[in-house]
Amino acid sequence: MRKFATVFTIMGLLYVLSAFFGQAELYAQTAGASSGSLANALNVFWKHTGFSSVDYKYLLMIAVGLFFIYLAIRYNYEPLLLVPIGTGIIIGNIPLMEGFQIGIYEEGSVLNYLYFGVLKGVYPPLIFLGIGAMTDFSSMISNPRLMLLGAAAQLGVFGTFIGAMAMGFEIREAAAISIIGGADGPTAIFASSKLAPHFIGSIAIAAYSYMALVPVIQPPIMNLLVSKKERLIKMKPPRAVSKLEKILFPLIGLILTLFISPSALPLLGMLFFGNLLKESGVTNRLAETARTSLIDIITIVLGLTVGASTQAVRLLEDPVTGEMVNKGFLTSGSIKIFVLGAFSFAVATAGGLLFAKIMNLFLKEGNKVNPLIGAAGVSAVPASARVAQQEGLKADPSNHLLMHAMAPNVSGVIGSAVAAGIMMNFLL
Amino acid sequence: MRKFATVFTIMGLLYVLSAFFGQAELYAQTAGASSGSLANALNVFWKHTGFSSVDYKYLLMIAVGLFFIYLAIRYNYEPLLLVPIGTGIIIGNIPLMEGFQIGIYEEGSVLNYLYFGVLKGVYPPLIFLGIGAMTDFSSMISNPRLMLLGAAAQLGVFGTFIGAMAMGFEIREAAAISIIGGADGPTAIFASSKLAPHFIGSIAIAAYSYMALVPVIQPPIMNLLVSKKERLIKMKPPRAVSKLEKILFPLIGLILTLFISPSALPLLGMLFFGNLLKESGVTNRLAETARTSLIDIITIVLGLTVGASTQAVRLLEDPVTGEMVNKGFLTSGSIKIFVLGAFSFAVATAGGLLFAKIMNLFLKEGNKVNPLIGAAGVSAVPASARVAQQEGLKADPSNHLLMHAMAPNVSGVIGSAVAAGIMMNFLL
Amino acid sequence: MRKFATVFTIMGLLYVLSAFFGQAELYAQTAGASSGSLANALNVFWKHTGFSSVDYKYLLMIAVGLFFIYLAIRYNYEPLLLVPIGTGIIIGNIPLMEGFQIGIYEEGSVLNYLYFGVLKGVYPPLIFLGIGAMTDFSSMISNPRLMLLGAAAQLGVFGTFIGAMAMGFEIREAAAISIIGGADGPTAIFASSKLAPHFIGSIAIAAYSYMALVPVIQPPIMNLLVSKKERLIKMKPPRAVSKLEKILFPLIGLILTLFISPSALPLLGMLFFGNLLKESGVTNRLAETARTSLIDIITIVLGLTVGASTQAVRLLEDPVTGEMVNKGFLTSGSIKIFVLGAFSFAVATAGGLLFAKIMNLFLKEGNKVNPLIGAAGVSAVPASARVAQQEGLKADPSNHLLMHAMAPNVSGVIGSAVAAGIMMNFLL
Amino acid sequence: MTFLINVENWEWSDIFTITLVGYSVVFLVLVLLIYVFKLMPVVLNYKKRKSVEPGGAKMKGTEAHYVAGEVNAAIAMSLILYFNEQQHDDESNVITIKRVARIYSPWSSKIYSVNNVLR
Amino acid sequence: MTFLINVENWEWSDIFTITLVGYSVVFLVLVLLIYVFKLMPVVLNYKKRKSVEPGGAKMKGTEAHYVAGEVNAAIAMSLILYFNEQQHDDESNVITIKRVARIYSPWSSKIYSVNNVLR
Amino acid sequence: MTFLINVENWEWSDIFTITLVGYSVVFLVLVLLIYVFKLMPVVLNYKKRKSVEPGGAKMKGTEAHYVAGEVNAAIAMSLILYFNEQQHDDESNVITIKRVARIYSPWSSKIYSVNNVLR
Ligand code: NA
Ligand code: NA
Ligand code: NA
Repeated sequence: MRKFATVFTIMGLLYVLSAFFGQAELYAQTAGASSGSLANALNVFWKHTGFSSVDYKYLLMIAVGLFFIYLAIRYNYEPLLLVPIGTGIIIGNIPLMEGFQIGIYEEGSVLNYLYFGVLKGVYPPLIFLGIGAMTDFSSMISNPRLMLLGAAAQLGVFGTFIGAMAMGFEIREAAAISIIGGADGPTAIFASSKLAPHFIGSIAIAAYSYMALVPVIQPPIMNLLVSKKERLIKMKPPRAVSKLEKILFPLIGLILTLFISPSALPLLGMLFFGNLLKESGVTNRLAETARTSLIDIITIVLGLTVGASTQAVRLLEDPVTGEMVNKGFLTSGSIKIFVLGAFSFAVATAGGLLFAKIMNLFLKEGNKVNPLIGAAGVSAVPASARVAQQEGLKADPSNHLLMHAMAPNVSGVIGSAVAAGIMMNFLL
Repeated sequence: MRKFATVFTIMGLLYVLSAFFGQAELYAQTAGASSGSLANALNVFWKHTGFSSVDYKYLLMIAVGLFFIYLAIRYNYEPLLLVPIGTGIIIGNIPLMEGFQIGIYEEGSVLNYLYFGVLKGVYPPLIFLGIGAMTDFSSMISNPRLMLLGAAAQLGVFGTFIGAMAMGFEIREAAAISIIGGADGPTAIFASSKLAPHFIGSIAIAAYSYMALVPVIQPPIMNLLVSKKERLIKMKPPRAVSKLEKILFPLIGLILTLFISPSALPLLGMLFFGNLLKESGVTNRLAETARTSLIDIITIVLGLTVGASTQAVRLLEDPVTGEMVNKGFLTSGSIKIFVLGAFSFAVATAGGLLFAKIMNLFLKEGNKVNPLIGAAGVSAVPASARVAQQEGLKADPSNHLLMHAMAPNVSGVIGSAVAAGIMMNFLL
Repeated sequence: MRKFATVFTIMGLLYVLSAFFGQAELYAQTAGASSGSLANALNVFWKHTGFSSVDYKYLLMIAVGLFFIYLAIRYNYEPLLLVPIGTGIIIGNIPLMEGFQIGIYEEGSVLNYLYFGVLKGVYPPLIFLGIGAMTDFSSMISNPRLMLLGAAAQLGVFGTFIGAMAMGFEIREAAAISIIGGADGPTAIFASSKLAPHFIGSIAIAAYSYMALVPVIQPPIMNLLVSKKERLIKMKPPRAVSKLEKILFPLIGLILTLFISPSALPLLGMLFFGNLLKESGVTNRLAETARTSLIDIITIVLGLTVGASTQAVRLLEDPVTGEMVNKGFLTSGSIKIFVLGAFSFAVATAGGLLFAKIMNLFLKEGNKVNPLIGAAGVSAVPASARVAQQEGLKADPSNHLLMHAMAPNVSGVIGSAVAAGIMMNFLL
Repeated sequence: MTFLINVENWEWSDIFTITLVGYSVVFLVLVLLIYVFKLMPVVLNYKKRKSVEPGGAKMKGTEAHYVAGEVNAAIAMSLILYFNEQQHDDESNVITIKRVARIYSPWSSKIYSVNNVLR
Repeated sequence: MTFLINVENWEWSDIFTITLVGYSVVFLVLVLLIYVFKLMPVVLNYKKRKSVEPGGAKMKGTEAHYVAGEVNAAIAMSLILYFNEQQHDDESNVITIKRVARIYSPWSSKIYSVNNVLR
Repeated sequence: MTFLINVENWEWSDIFTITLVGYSVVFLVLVLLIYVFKLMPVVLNYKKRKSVEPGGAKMKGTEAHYVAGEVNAAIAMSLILYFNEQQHDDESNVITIKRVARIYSPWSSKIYSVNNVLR
């Protein structure tokens, strides 16, 4: 058997090598059109393989994709996103010959058709529909003042906006990048599809990377800003919420938020619509489909194409100079975006924590807020709420903050969508 | 806490008020471009809010949307449609600034992409696929003569056509409006997408409103036309139907109806295809998906966008005069459509009832038809069949008409699709 | 009752007959525009019916569609495909008047929108995603050398390519037709959508027909080529495969195959992506949706539209001569494709069987391969693997080959996708 | 293509014609279906009887059918009662689509750990 | 439409303005929501109390609520424990996605009451 | 891009070349996969053995594997019997919409009979 396989492999390698040394091409040129068709064929084959145009940058990106998948499987970090995105990164970085309708940026290719929904911002609202249909807003309704923490954490967005401007980004790019600080994937993708489509890949990947790393990023900031004594604050258990309140919530939320920030309509309209389907009690089959098949299908396609859009090298003609410039993923822009992303998560966390401390200045004893739950205002649902819970348990093993942390956690989603809407209002 | 929130609210209100009094704008104009950026920003923000361009008409429509949702949740009237449509009405009537790709009529907006399937008539056939995959045509197969009642009730369609012409509609508009009398949402939406796209919203909402009100509309007409004695007629229980007959039904139905009325192909082709998937016994997984995920996804998107297409005010330039005319929902056209809709349901019901009475003239004693089931020919499945059952029970608590009523009920679906096909044949 | 129905039927027949004898038309012409509107209407109605333009060819195709459905239901031959395709054939061959946006080839029709995904090759990769999410590659991983059989069976592809050239097809058409020999529906549809879109229908139907007939085609070739003694060869049970190997398989497979044959990216990328979703263990809900709702929805739409694309007669203007030529299904091209299809399945089977015998020349006693499983290399999963099993049992009722046959069976899928990629490399 | 009437300058006679022809065609289609389904059991039974004949009196014909029909009627009644109840009930228990499925971990790890989707 | 700033020649004052206004609007929206949801139970309870009054002391008010809240907290805890466990478990048994689902009520109330989809 | 041959005026030598190269590439791809999967268990076992060594003789190596394989074969046999039965049965009871679901028969009859999707 081994002999056998060996023979074939050697044959194959010979082909490849002959092509590699360019002799085939040479031969084809000299020998004319009719003769030398084998060498010609091998040459064409070789040119089409990924090996012929491979570059260390592509291999680097493939390694990144594999690393994402490793993180997802080994540590269970956001697997529903990191697995599709990681696979997408690999697929998007197979070196291709252009003109054969395969690559994601080539019109008429399958990936390009699937990417359409990302580019036009159609997928994120559908994801929000599903999220609305699976989210229970009870904890927010029962203790509305905690929503302020979700607003405060948007400091991450606006701080990053200033930071991105300082780092030299164009103003719309800066706005798109700033939404990473909202720690909501669909919102970030939607905003960048409108404000800076060429950065969708980088922004999405930064957002999801840091969302996966929330358990690593937040605890040190908590240690820095929240005293031992504050950590021990126990909060009253939230009151139960009636069915009617749950039904009214999406309706009131919809009308109120959209009147103030209509640009958030695609995101918040769908979020509240999904929640109404869930809470109305008469449309369960629609809610069920929205939070299973529909969100899954969109997640698969969105994750894969967002990943595939991170082509390492993408030579485009500069409209001014006429030179070919690399507008791919591995450029200084992406690196800056990753730096800003880390910054934005830190600022958002600090914003939530500090605001909780400020709130406590105004609140009576026994009614105070445990500052730890402020960190949950960044959203990254539910990872940051869990971090708050775990840090709370470290200080007092009987102090369960999860229920309380869900309120800022969920309101952070609304806050980021509103922030993204404002950015679009000002800059589109 | 209260103090705290108050401070913030007052700040917000101050912003809003300052913008409201137009001083911001004034200031921005006088102070030049570089200074006054805060006033300028507030002004831009204000202009984007729904408050700046709100009109009592939008509020009225939002109230209508809320009322639909109330009906659905409180009285369980067609909740799978009224909840999405109602939410859509609200979303479609948030007053928007144009040019930001948010509204349903703006190219490139998410709602516009989702609305595409309505405008091109793609969603209704997919709904029919799902309906076919969940409908049992047994009662119709076992007692085929009852299909005549489903044909007779199409009097509602043709009567409304004449009525709409008399009320001054353009001829294609009249044809689209007439299909309301078919009491089938997808058929009405499909026909109006082809014949009068600007009326899709009004027609769909009229159709679904009256379908929800069938239990209110039909009983008085029954009282008027069906005597006590006729109500007591008992019908023979239908015979059992073999599996083979159930398989042959969609195939024969498909070929026969489409040869006579090919324009009904998208609707009836899909209906019978779905039914074949269900009855073949070898494609259950496809039938299962068609009647769950697929129909649910389409229902969500269709309901939402049809609702959102009812923008109260929509100023379009008149091609002739060049003036800006309101082509939105709140125009005399919509009101006339609602009047015609009520008329069409009444005529359809009467058509079914009277035809049943005529049939009885030709039928032998013991074989007669209870005229009440004629009303089920309007379709509005299964609401009108249930009305027949309930009215039958009032006269004789042991006379269950439901099984019998399902035959005209289901054949009414086929009848309306054929009627819509004929209209398109003549007028497209 | 009978009397009653009779009256109506006679009325209807009278209409039809009057139209049929052309008198209506005549009358309409002579009587002017305002009078004679009834005759005119009947004439228009008649012209729209399928009866007016029916041709024996359409009826023949409808019979073919019914026959497919019969095979699926009666013999359970590939019902998930033959039922939708059969129904599609019927729907596509209802004779239509053009210009009313009904037919699959008319822009703006519902069928045309659904067909878009076939024409652009979007559906086949999504099908492969689902297949990846339901396929267990264990048997291939545990005995990798059996993959060679899946490669050998691609002789069917390349043999058919030569055959199709000999029969006078244009070179790209020949390449598209050759992929029938891969015995994988989605691959064949994808390749023909790129290489010869006008043959999608014929190629798809040939591929699925012969895949359904694999239990009929393969045994005689096995009898011819495999001796009784060879059939008795028992193979060692395959070793168990670890979870890690299963996770690594799609990743390594993805990178390796796509580097060598990037044109297979849409198909193999999706196949391995689906398999990774399945095997990663952390994305089960995505894998579940991919192998249920998603693949079902695509299967329904793909099957229906591929079937409907087989319009018997389709008159198109010849670009050169300006004559109207029939480019429909019932042309000599389709017949040749069916002949080549049968040939390709036979060659592929022979290729697999003979290669297994050649392998045995190199293998030690006790390690030999039962040549029967070579036939499974054609893929047509899992039909051909079952044929190998059944033939094996005939010779020795204790010799279960199914597990072993799955390895070439599954690797045949990869082999065909690579072959299709090469064809596209050379000829696009 | 073949426009029947002038869309701008129609006359009432055209309208009535469309109505008449349209309504008749609807009847035509359904009457044809009626005939087919009246004939079908006859044809099928004929074939069946032919193949069953040697075996004996397997089919009891219409009576047996009516029995099955009674069962149907009973089912229908229970259904109607079920629906009535459902409709008048204030807190309708329409809920049961429960996929026993904990909907675990959606998008962006939005598990919303505290969501009790299945109330 | 109404561009606030020159996208090419922006000034830092513009950036800070956007930041200030934007952050304030986010607060504005959520503060309004807070007021609404602070008021809502008051309004609802008022209506309820009015309709319940003749019947007697049916509601025990806030205390009863807190009990339910404790239950919530317990659920939350068990959830967190569950998730933690899940995360550290190597072979997670996440599988259970079964639908038990009666398929009731389709489109336009097309319940087709008599359809016995689940035979 | 790089057209190998003139699509209009091709020669048979081109056709044979495409065939030869194409078929070889298919083999090349699968042969490479074979080498990888021949090597993989060696590499993985090596790593495992290194980490297990201090713990003792945990792995019994190939023999243990073959046992698992026998189980597979048994499953395969029962499956084949099951499918045979199903196919020859006249009124196949395939009906039961149970998605409890063996995910049977996907696309192009890809039952992948041995796939144990529901682990
Ligand atoms: Na957020
Ligand atoms: Na109807
Ligand atoms: Na194959």
